[in-house]
Amino acid sequence: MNGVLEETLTTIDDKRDDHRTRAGRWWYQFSKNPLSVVGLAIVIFVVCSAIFAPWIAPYPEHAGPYVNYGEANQSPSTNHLFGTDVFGRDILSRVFFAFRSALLMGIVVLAIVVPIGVTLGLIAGYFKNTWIDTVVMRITDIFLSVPPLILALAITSVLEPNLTNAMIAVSVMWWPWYTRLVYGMATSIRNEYFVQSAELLGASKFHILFREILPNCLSTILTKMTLDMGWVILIGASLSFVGLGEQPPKPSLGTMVSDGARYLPEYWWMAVFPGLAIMLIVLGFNLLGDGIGDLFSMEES
Amino acid sequence: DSQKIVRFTEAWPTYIDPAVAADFSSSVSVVNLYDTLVFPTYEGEVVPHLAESWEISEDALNYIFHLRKGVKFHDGTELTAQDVVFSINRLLTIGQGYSYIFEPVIDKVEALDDYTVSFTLQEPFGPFLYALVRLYILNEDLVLSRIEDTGEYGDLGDYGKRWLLTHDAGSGPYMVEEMRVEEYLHANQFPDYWKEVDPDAPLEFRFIGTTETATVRTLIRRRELEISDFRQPAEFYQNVAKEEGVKIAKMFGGSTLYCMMHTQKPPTDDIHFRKALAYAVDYDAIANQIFPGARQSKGPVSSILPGHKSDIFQYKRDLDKALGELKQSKYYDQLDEYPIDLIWCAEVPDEEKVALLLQANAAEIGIKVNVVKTPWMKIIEEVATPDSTSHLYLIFVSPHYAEAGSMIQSKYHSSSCGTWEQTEWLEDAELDRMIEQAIATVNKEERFAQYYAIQDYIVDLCPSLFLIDQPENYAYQDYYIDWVAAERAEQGERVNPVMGYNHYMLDVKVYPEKRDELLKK
Amino acid sequence: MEELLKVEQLKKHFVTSRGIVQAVSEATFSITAGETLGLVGESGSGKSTVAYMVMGLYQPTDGNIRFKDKNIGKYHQKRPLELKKELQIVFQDPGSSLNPRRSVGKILELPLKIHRIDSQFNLRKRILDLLDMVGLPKEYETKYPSSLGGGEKQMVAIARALSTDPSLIVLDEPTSALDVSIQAKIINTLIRIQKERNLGYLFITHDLSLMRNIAHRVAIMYLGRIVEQALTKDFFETPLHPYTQMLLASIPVVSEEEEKIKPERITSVGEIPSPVNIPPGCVFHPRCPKKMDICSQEEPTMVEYKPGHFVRCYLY
Amino acid sequence: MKEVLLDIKDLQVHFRVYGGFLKVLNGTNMRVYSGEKVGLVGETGCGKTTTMKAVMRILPKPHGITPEGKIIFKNKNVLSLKTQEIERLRRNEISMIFQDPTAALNPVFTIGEQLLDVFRYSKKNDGLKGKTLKQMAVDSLRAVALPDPERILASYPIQLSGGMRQRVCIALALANQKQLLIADEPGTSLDVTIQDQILRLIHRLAEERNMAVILISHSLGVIREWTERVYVMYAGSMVEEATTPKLFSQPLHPYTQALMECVPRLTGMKTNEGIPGRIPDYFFPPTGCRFHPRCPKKMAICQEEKPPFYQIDDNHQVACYLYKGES
Amino acid sequence: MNFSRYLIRRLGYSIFVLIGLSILVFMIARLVPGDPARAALGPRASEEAVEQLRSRLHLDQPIYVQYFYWLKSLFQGDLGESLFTRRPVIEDIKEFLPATLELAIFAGILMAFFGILFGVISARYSNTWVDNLIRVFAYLGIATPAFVVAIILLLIFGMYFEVFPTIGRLSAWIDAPPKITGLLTIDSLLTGNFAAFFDALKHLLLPAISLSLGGLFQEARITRSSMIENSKKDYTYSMRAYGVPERVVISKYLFKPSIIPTISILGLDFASLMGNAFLVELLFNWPGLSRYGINVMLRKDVEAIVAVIMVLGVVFTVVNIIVDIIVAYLDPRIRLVEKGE
Ligand SMILES: Nc1ncnc2c1ncn2[C@@H]1O[C@H](COP(=O)(O)OP(=O)(O)OP(=O)(O)O)[C@@H](O)[C@H]1O
Ligand SMILES: Nc1ncnc2c1ncn2[C@@H]1O[C@H](COP(=O)(O)OP(=O)(O)OP(=O)(O)O)[C@@H](O)[C@H]1O
Ligand SMILES: [Mg+2]
Ligand SMILES: [Mg+2]
Repeated sequence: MNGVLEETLTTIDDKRDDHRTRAGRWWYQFSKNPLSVVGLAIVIFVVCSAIFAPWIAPYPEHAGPYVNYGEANQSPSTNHLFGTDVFGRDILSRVFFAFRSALLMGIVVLAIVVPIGVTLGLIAGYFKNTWIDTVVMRITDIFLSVPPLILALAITSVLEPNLTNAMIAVSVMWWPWYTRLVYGMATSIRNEYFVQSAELLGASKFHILFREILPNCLSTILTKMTLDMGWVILIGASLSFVGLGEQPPKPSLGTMVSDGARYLPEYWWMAVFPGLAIMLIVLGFNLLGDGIGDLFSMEES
Repeated sequence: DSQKIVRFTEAWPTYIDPAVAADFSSSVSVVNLYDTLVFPTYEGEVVPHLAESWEISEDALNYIFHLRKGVKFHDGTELTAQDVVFSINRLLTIGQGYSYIFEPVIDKVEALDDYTVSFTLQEPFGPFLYALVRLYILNEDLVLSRIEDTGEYGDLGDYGKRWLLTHDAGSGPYMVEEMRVEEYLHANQFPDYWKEVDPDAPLEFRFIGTTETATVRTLIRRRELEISDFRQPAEFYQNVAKEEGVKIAKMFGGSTLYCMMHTQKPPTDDIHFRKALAYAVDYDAIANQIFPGARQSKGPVSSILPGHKSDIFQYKRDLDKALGELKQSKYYDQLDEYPIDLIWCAEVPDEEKVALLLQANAAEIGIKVNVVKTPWMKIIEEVATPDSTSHLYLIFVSPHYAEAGSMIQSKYHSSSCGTWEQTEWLEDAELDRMIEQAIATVNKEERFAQYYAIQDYIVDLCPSLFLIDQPENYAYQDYYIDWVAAERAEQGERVNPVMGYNHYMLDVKVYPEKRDELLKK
Repeated sequence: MEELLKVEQLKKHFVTSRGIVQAVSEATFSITAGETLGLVGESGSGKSTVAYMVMGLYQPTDGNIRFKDKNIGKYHQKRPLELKKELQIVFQDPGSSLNPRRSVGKILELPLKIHRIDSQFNLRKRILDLLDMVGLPKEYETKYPSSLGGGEKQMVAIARALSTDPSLIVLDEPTSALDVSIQAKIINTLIRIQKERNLGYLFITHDLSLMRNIAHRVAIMYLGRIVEQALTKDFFETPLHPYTQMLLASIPVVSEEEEKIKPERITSVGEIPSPVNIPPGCVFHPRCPKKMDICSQEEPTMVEYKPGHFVRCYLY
Repeated sequence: MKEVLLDIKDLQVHFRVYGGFLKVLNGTNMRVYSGEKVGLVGETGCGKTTTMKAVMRILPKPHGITPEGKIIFKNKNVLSLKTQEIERLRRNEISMIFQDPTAALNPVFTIGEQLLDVFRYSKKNDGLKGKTLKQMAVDSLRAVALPDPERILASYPIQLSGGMRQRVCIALALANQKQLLIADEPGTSLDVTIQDQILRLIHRLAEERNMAVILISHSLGVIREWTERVYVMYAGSMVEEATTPKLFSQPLHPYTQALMECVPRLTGMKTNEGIPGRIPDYFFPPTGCRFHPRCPKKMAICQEEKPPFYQIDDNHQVACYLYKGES
Repeated sequence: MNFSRYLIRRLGYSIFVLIGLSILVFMIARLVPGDPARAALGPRASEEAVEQLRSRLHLDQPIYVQYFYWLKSLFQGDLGESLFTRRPVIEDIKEFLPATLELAIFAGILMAFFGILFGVISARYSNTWVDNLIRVFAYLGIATPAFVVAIILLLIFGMYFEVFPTIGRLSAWIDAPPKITGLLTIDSLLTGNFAAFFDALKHLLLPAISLSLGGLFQEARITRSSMIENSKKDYTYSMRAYGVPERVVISKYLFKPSIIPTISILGLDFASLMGNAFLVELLFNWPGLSRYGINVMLRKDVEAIVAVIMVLGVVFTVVNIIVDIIVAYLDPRIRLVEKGE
């Protein structure tokens, strides 16, 4: 895979001939759509607040096993912008820290899922109408035959409920989407003449899969990855909503929502703010992903 | 449809088969559907019920009960001694639910005639009459007619278990109208009940299977719920009490919160380590801030139970002492190598608060505690073997019958190891002997004296942190229902110490007009 | 002259869910070094299928393909690397023959690397030479296909085909997607390179006027069969097969002289039938203005009307 | 004097794209007399289809705009007609055969549904109903020499061959008695023999109905064989106009000449180097004469100002400064 | 005819997928650490009893043999017994499935109907304020997890305004209609019990909206973009060019091809809807299969988990078949062209 990376980098590098203008044009086109810029801003905000949580959270110690019943159940105020929970912990601080596990979930899952899914999709697509295609794609179909959330719930529940297992379960459910996506592209790209000429020149399978076909899928994959960051985080939040994700006292957005939901309607802030935080992340990645997707499709046309 | 309905919430699963029922929500249902030979009073005594009178033999091994005549089951047939025999046999055969109370003591049960039944015990069992409140009488003919052939009880098939999951075969004041698993149990008053019933008593009750706070909250606000469950967080009660006509009843029903410590697993196998923890805990914070209205437990037995030793030693928060104990522990130098897990039950959110507090308290003396949230079913599973059992468990325990012996036995006798009632794995032969002896003592005073000794012994052993006696907090519609248990609690009187009996529906009165009044506002 | 490629009784049937597609039923021809064989036919007549079999993208159902006297009628993956070096192809669609994610330099480098044509140090020089050969300036090395026009792309594809120094190039309608103004340049380049390197071309097209300008010999395909084959000159002077005549008559031309070459107006009727349901007898008879009874009964065989001029028709 | 049917005057069409406009049509002029067959020839992407879409007022909204110019059809400016008027115009006066017959047929409706709708709305005022309409549809398919019309009516486009689709498109376009038919490269995507049939068919139908035809093609041969008068288009404007024989015997514009040179001849043995370069980028089109970057005979003035049409004789005009003096 | 061949192939394929799913689920069930026989009998059971049960459950056999026994009992409708309800799982499913189906179907209808409606409006008035408004809502709607929507709806309409019930399927004081289909709305209509019908509808509304919102806006977006894309296609211009009125062009020639992509992703959206039902049923105390599913999952009630997933797999497969049939019906390109051409 190293080769692919190198290839991609050099691809970018080769395009340096008009690097400045190109980057400028990208930004120009990207910023044409204000929603994409909003998305980018949200994502940057979320990522930064996750990275710098210990410094920007007003009460970093509240993200851990901290209790202070004297301060419990405070409504939003200048001291506690999002109020406090039943333990007297500052919800804003906990949200910042919860971004960490949310992003971690997204990154780890995609890091597992994308290489596997993409490779399988490439192989199945390239060997279309052979037994390899049949085996890979039928397995993919089986995984896709049940809503991913449900199987992920089932898998996490039979394992120990914790963040690692949640990531494993979501990964198990997620790779088929990449396989199917890449499969679709690979089956059409492999019929392109440039792939056939590479074959006729005697290029290796590896070269054809990863250097001829894959680079043409990258923009779509990248777009999907951006969107999926949001979706994986959402699935992770759903798992922790029923208690199958990150375990307390570590903050996680889903758990905060489900715990907070007990105290509706009086202590609405306990559920509503973490809920909005999930929405914010998903929204951010969605907007950004759409922006990137538009950008790529515009580049291609 | 009558408006004379009482609705209350509780956690599912609920088993209304008396041979299976044992937990709170099941007990609450069963007490209303079935009758027992004797009936527990609010004062902790038992009075005649189906049995009008009884005789006890000299050696305390034989009990003869004379049954009331003319008692009808819900299908109209008469309740006879044979049904009593059937019920105890079925309970013992199935071996679930409350059978553990009777299993070690009953030798044989016979119907002497239609209205006389004789119980022969294997050995003297002091609290036998108190235990009998857990023997619910089923309609033998009805059950036998509902048996499904495929089951594990040979000729008896499934012994009617499947049918009894959603139906009753009792003679109690209420009969099942509809039971929807995981949703609700709806029961109507039995019109031919043998006892006189107050006209204001509810004509129906509906047990709603949820403890979802938001739902319960809404239902109360809309007057669609008369009595809440007691599993809600403190915040719920504070808020709901602001509703007009809603009151909170605090009932000390014998429920006690323990932090059980595994006495066979390092480092909690070390008594000094355990005592260090016992001195580190901030009991006041738990009793005042997390469970407002609770009180720190006095020893291993709930202070409401007859037989409780009221002047027993109490651990108090004292960090110096805690450190002192810790220094005596053999693990003092290697605390880092022994992180301990503290399990709390996912279904009881307030336990998390306790868990976090204990974690913080332990940290103050340098003990690292991992807090783990675990669903109830999983707790039951993992405490089955000493190896899979974790160090600490936060668990509420209630007595099965109204006497200190119930709690001592079910909590600390080695036979309860492997169940959720004892995750301490305290397999102490001396203690077992003391408990067996006390239980077998028929004379009440003598028995209680032995109970006191046992309580001291346990406190000294410090197998558990005796955290709080928890009041069961119920939000209820004070404006339009009269609820005996709640009123007694308000007056500071005892409530029924036998689990479930505070929900005896005949002790509730409903005034639908008043409800309408509230709704109009 | 040295015979490069010899194709005998080539046949290719595809099994599909619609039935058996008889894409190519009979193709026999040969190409010598430095010669261009033009393969002409309507869409769906099986021209590309023949080309793909030559290249090894399809395995022939039946028949022989010999290259420099070696049987090569097998799938390309089983062909030795040296053979791949000898045989190259330029595809119809310039848009898809170059990988949009690879620069022209990289594209041209690939064959050089695979076939170890030159040492690492000379690679770049080779690439520039290739660009020069097809008349592209050397800056193109760093460009990406998206910034090239259709003609330029096709030039790069030709350069790539030339890079391994092959002896035979299959050209599958290399200009049909391009404008005439661009086509002219490509054709010229191809002719020039052929002369320089004594290359053999299998040139596929449906444009007879173009054929006239590039091919030494012409073969006409109809529904999977070669129905007429001749030297270009003979072919245009005396088109024999009724189909050939119909084809010639249909060509729109731009000058009076050309008009004169066209056979007296044979109006075209009907469409080429589906290769799944091949008509019995002569496959052209449903459209043939000169059909006889026998035509619908038995398929005619190829006859040599005069030396080097073959035709598959009962008229001769 | 023939009656002027369509007069396109200085038409400009721009497409809004990210970051600006594609200035595709650059002052196009064209005139069509009734009953006449006019050819429009030019390379791919030079704006032929765009011009005709502007005439039909079916430029993509909101991207395609016509900032300048007039399209006069029978003394009315098409560009300023109201929706109903333009619909009436499309129903009764002008029709168009689309370039790609596959793309022009809705893939999810049967041929019958589409054909019947066209009849239904164009004949609405005549109060015709079901049966008659069906009969008309059948007849219209017969008119374009399609065998077994009943079956075709019930078919979906994918069930037909390319040639059949092209004929269906013609039937659709000629559903009503029209005065002007715009045929956008009919049959180009098909084989020569089929193309020949299609062109013959259009020719015949036009003769029968006395329709004016604008035949668009990038093949000079097609234009020569089927039209009377020709416009040569390059990069958004007309560069030369003449009667067909005249243009082919004496092409004047350097572009036309070069184009003519490039066409391979059946007579063979004449090859040339083609026209260097390619069609300009409409985002930054060249100033002045848009052909100048490719022109072998360009002069200084060519870069500065767009050349006007110079009338060489009665039926020949050319937009090139080379002929400035000759008009 | 071609269509029936398409159908047969589609069904055969579904059966294959379901068998594959059963293997997958079986493997997940075997992931559970520990001995199922021991777990079923509890710690106090004797070793012989455990051994006996083990051989009764074929646990002493190789895994593939176990699988076939399991599959066999699955076909006989024996899904094992739930540790949680202590009933045969099949009974539980019969009891809980209709509630989930009713909710999912209702939400699915909301999703498809309003999704397409909003999409069409948005495309029709593209780049106006209506369109922008819908698009902003779409982004928010898609990004908000169903359980957050549910909480917000609960808070506003259930608790603050108290206009909708927040628990269960029917109010306690309303007599449930007799069980015919198990779907309360339909049963009450069939029996003419309108009070029950409206009450059931009221109960359905909030959970159904929470479930449908994400998919709804997804559908709206797809409809919008495919309408805009199709409006650039020659075939819409051609119909205009032949004088078909704008209204007809849009409502017929543009609409039909444009909703094909919308409908084909309905299956996917329905999947995420079913997934979200697991959380939303919990919040609304909806006595459905999904809430049951969560409960058995939290309790590691393996037999029940497996059964729930299989049942949902079947439901989902059926939905996909229906979607595919509708799409094939609408789109002759799928119906008439054989695969692999
Ligand atoms: N892989 C394949 N599977 C099935 N049928 C095929 C395949 N390849 C080609 N065919 C069929 O074989 C016939 C001949 O195809 P081929 O591509 O060789 O024609 P062609 O003469 O090159 O046409 P064109 O001028 O359109 O390129 C066609 O009917 C085509 O549908
Ligand atoms: N909707 C559109 N948006 C942007 N650009 C367009 C649009 N339609 C056409 N163009 C551009 O306008 C130019 C002229 O296109 P047009 O289709 O009129 O050419 P043409 O002469 O018909 O070519 P062809 O021979 O390929 O049909 C092209 O460069 C094309 O990219
Ligand atoms: Mg071809
Ligand atoms: Mg065009």
